[in-house]
Amino acid sequence: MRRSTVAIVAVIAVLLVAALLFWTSRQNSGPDLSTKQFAGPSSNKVIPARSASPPDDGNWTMPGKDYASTRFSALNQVTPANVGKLQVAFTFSTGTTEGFEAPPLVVNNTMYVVAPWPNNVFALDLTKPGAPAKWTYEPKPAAAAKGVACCGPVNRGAFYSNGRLFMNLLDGHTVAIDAESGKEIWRTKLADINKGETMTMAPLVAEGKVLVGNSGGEMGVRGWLAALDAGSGKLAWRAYSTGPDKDALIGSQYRAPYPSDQGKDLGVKSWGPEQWKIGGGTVWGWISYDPDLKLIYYGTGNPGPWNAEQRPGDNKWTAGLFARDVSTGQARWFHQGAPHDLFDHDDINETILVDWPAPNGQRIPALLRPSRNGYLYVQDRRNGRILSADPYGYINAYKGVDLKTGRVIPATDKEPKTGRVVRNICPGPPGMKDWNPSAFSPVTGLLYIPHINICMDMGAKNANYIPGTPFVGADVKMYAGPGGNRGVFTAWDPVARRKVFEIKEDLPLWSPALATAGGLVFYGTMDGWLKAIDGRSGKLLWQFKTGSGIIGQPISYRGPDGRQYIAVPSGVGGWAGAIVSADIDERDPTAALGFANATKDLKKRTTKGGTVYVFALPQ
Amino acid sequence: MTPAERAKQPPADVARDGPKLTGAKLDKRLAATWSNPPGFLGWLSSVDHKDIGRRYIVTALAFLALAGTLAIVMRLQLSKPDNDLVGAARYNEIFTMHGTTMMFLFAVPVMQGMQIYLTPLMLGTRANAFPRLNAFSYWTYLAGGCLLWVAFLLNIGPDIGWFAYPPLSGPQYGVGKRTDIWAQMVTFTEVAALAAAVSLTATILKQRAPGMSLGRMPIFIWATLVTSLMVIFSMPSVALASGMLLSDRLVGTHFYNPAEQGDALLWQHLFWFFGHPEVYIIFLPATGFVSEIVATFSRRSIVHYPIVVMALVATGILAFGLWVHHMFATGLPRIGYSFYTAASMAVSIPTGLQIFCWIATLWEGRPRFQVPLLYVIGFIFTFVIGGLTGVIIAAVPLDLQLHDTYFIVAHFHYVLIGGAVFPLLGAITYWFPKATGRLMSEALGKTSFWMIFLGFQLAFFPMHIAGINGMPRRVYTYPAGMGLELPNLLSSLGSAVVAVAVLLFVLNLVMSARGGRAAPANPWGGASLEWATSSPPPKYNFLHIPIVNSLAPLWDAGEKMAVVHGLRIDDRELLLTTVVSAKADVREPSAEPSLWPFIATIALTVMFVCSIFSPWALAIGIVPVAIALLAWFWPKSPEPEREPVIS
Amino acid sequence: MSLRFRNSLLALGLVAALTGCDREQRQTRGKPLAETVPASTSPDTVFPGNANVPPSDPRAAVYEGNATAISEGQRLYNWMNCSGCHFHGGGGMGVALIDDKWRYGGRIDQIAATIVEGRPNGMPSFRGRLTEQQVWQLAAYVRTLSGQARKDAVSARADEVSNTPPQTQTKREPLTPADSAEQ
Amino acid sequence: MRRGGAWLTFLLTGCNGYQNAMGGDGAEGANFIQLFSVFMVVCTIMYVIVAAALLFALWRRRSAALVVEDRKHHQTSALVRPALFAWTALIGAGLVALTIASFFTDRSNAAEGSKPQLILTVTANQWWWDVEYNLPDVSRTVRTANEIHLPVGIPAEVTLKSNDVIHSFWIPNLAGKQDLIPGRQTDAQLLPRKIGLYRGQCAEFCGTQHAQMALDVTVESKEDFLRWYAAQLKPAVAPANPQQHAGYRYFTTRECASCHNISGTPASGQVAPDLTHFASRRSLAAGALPMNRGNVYGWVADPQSLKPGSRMPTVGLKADELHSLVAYLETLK
Repeated sequence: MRRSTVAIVAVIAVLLVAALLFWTSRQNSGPDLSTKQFAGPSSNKVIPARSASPPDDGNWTMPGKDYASTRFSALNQVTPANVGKLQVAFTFSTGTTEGFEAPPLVVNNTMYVVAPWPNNVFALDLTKPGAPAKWTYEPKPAAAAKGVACCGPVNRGAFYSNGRLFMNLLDGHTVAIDAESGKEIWRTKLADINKGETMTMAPLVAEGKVLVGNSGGEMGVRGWLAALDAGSGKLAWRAYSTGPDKDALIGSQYRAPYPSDQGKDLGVKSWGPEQWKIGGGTVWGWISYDPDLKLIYYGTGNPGPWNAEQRPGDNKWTAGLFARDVSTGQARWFHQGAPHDLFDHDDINETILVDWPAPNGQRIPALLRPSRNGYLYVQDRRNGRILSADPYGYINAYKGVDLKTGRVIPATDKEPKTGRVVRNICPGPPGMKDWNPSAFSPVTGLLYIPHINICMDMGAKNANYIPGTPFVGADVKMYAGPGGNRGVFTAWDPVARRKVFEIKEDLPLWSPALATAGGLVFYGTMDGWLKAIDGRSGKLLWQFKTGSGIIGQPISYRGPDGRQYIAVPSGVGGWAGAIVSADIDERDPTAALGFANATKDLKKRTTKGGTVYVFALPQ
Repeated sequence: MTPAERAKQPPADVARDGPKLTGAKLDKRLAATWSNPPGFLGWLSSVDHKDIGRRYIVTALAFLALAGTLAIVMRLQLSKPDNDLVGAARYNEIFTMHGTTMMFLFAVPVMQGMQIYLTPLMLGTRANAFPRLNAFSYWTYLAGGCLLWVAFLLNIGPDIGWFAYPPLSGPQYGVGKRTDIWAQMVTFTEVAALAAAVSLTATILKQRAPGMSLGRMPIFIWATLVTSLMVIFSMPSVALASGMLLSDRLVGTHFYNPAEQGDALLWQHLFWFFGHPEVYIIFLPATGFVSEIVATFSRRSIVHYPIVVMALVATGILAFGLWVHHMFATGLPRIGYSFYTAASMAVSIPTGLQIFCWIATLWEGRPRFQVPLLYVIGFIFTFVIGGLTGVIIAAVPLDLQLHDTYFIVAHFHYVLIGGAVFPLLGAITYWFPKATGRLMSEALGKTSFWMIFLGFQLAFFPMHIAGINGMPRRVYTYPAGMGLELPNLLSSLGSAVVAVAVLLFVLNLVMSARGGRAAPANPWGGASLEWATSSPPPKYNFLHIPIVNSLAPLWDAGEKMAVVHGLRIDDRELLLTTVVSAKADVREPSAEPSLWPFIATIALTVMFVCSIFSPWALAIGIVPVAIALLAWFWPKSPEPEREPVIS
Repeated sequence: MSLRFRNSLLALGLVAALTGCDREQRQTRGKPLAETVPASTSPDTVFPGNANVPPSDPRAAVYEGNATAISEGQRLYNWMNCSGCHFHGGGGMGVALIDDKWRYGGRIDQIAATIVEGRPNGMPSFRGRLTEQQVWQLAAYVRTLSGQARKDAVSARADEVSNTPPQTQTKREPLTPADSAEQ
Repeated sequence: MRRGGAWLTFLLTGCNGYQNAMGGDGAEGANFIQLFSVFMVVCTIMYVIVAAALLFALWRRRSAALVVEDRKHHQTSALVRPALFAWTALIGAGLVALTIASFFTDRSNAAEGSKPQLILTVTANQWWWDVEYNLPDVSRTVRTANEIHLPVGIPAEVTLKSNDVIHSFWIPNLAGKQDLIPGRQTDAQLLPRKIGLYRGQCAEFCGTQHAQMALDVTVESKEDFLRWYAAQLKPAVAPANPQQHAGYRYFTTRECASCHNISGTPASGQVAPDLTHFASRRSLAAGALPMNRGNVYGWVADPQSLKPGSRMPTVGLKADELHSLVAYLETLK
């Protein structure tokens, strides 16, 4: 053995021992990091809403990580200094090749992987080498449902609560599974695929209610959010996004912050006769929950059809944000992000619940809402009042947000007209940011927004309504916005109301972000790179090319061996990746609602897949 | 010395006409030089303007007969409400074919045919300028007409109306190849009309007999000059429009697609920028006929010749400022409409002046009621109604009601039949003896005139009422009880009378051509140069080129007309004169008969027809066209054999 | 010109005439064929046993390459929301139709069967939602998307936002699986 | 002049039709009659002058001989020149007068539409009219097809659109025509002055069935109009008996619902005429047939033989389906 080799081995050994010591000292340092450690009450930093973001136990039980939807892991073993050494710990293939959006959940040394259609669930035993499956759950949803899923037969994840996994099936069922055995406990049918309804969202469970909504805003369905009893699966309440107040569960508690959302039966009166019955407003995105106020926050989808000339009026309660009482479903307030939505600017994006530093030193319970229309709203989550609304990317479809009325001001020259093309509308139908959520790190106080920079040409046309078929009425062609990059990763300082840094990504960013207490931020790209960047500077520190494009949520958990792991689903698809996962022919620029034009090159850069990659630092 | 000799002493070693070489001897030599090669190929290669003009006229009359037959079918269909003689789709094809044929294949070509036939004769020259281009023009026209009618007979004829508004004629709603055939037919006729117009313009400006200054040109020549210039300025517009339509339909461009920032109205602007002048391209030559016939049959020169000429020129210019009055209902800015109303009304001033001059000429002259003059009288009585209804529909508030109704149908038939076909029939009767050497039967002629005149009024006057009673154009049927039954029945009866009358006219033509009374050189006592040569004229037109000293050379100079000597007899040679004062300028060789124009047309036809189906046809098809053109323009072999001069 | 040459020219002209008539024949009511029986061609191309291949549907010839049928199909393609899933042939919720992949066969009768019966991975059944004639018209139009129909019977584009290359210029994609071209 | 106009009207049309430019039942229609009368009088005068001069000229020195008057054929009598001036002045004055009259009529027509109290959108399709009444309260929008109702004396503005090719909106009794052009938006002003039933028709060639693309126009008192409007706002009545119910079921689950809308039922097709109050209309198939049981039967059973080329397909209904469907359609008052 040569001297140099001996030296290297010695150094590695020393380092390993040091790391082990460091790790055990962290392990023994009592309760894990909580948000309090990052910012005290007197700081003017934004901090996650305390009751909604309990201390991190190393698990990842819900897609948003916590009720505040921070997607922040307080694990800090992986740091900017050592992230370069991350390596694959194990991988797991789901055997599907549709868009893989669902984050794996990790609870008590078991990883739960939810696959896209046919929505199989795999429980992986993390305590054993190679994480073999403990059980597999096959719900066998109807294949026909794939035909009415606008943007790929995706699933956005399950929710773990109280020994059960709750999830939606594409064909309109919500199921509860026993997390130990994988046995189905109950299955409730909520949506009808023959009307074009599917269910893709991840449920949120709070106060014993499983909150789920429907998808199909492009199919002329009527959107709703339903609450099921977590124990029995019985429907507790259902709040429709259109129609009379009694359907929308708007009652005496309702206090809208702005006049245009006030009034009786606006869900009927802001529509042409009967149009609300097929008016969209589906609930397919993210729900946050404030345990103090007992309020849930969720957005409603676009009104249908896309051709806005066919649905005069404000089209309540589509494309807006609801605050509801979790136990009764009664609406508390509503704010419409896109009244009379012109461009498919659903408002279903995540809301991140934070405590906002007010000028007087008080803390306002607020929410951060990086909206699809391109504005980052900061709103008082008690009453919906807008504290600030700033564009976080290039917008020309709107001229700004009127803080007096709460309404976004549309640019008249970008208003689509039937039978005419309107060019260069920014942002396009996926908005500034689609469903893929941002992460908020209390360590840096920054919001990390993975979003897109896509504009479009849009030609509206008359949409016909046939139940179970699309109800869109638009020809759309998307393409890169100014700068030519289709994706942007923006770090946003919500207090200073400015961009701290941005990373231009060539392909659209369709993966959610993950922030860790180590000061790192992870996100994936559509050509398969998982990237780790420095949360303060945006410097790329590490990247790994997975087998397929990444459109799923990276998570971080603590393994049974005490190490911090990073897991990411890799499997291109969804709306942006349909060109690969649905074999779209790129010669048709309007294909996949126009996204095909923006991702023409994707077929050359990635292929279908469905694998979870798990990374860790070397032992 | 004749002006020609003054202009340039001819080289002494070539055979030329002269005082010593005249009469039968000269006739023989000239006939040999100017006649066509023998046989069918010789017939195909003819570049003689009389052959080409005659072919143009006969072909155009054949198309008139075809389109007229369709008119009868339409009138049968509309003779009673809710009729089901022809179905909706077939009816749409029929009226499209009727309008298209009448406008593109009859009216303009027949006028150009008359012009091609008469212009060199009236100017006193042996051929027209660019005779091969002229031949090419005819073949191209024939090809375009055949394309349209063969398509119709194969049930792929157009069904989009003669003005083919997109998007109805566009790729989505214009199903199959019907519209492409229509649009390519337009291209054919545009090429043909432009070629003929160029030839006519050059002939008029450079080949007038010495002494025929612009101020001594017959009115008909003025009308020809103005219309030819109008063709040159207006036809490119429609050629462009139809080219864009074809490209929309064939390769999916978006000129007329509003969904891609094209505009359906772009077509209307381009089309009517051509379409309105086209009406005058048809009408002005007819006023030329009228002026000639009025002068001859009143036996005096036209009163206020300069005013008539100015009126022609003014009409030609104003015609380009009226096109928007076809688009009053499209919702363009209202204030702009006022301009076009004023312009449309203003165009009636020059026409009014012409009418004044004709009436004054009759007033001052000694009118003799022979068939040509009868047609002129019928023309004035009928056309003035059309002109006045034209004033009515120039007013926006009136047009918004009357536009696209049978009132308009009545209006433009009064203008086009009354204003152009009546003079044309008069002109055919007038110049028939010149062309054939035989006179048409006066009795048959008068009978058919009265039947046409009265039948026409019966057929078209009730259409005014049908229009006001709410009958839109281009409907294949109408419901009972709207006050439309009687007007339509009368119209149908009237059209039957016109049809019989036209048959009589054709019968007269055929019978007279076979066995009509032989005509002398100048049967009507006309004053212009065509009456100076024999009837029918020899191949070379004039034994000697006459010299003109007045507006009415035959009346003023009588038998003793001065002539030019010194043009070659062994080769086709013309005398060119200066543009304004027509002083002898240079001698110019004239092209020999050639098959190449015909071959070039075949190549062009293959290219155009194939380009309906594939854009590559343009790239590949241009090669044969280029070869044909090269051969066509290939320089002549060196000087022919010299022979001694006879002088 | 020899007599034989002239005769063959005449024959050629006659054929041209007939094809012309055929191609743009307008049928507003459909042929009096057995239109009440839905098209039910099997996409299968393997027939075990005595290889009793079913005869092809006589309606196919009536609609295939007929300009009027294609044009009506183009309209219905939008009206019946085919374009909502398949867009202008590139696909999305539905499969791409301008490419050369035909899961259930690319012949006009197979496409008609797919429209009527629906297919298990999401293609809805339009049985009873469209008349037989409309189904065939749609199938005739769908054939044009991959360049299967005659170029002189198709429409270059519709009056909408520009999308695929004009169908008059689309190159004919081979029908795969190859056996669906036969029968 | 007014009396002259009325007389001319009678002369020209004989009767006052329901689709007649001489109806004059709207403000613009009345303006038309007035201006048309002015033009007719002036034009008649001009025509008489021309005809008289021509006849006199012909008669004055008619001759049968063919002799050119030697050396005189260029001479013109002294009278011709002043006559020319007079004639030119007459034409000029007449045209100026007519142009001005036309201009002011046009202004007056434009002024009528400046304060509309009722706004409609008419969208043309091959070959029918989609009609929508637009109120500020969008939920009280009424959608109907191939008919418009107007309250008398109330100015209405019609926004005109087209879904396919160029059409032209023409109700001659009320106003002049206005084209509907795809990709553009035009408008027409209607101010009906007389209660009555009128008919409008497409006046721009728009394809196969251009001839059968009509519009029933009802001008009624304000009260009647409001009553009609209120009735139109209601969803369709529910089927009452088993036969109607069978028709309802057929309509909402089969071919019909792919294109047609009936408010209050699951049938929400958007590409064909709205049939919510189908049976309350005067005609069917865009004015092609009067509304009666026989025609409804004929139309539903075989539309392609009644209006060939129409977008309504011949479905091939069985007898019981046809009976029940017609029974249901007849309830849609």
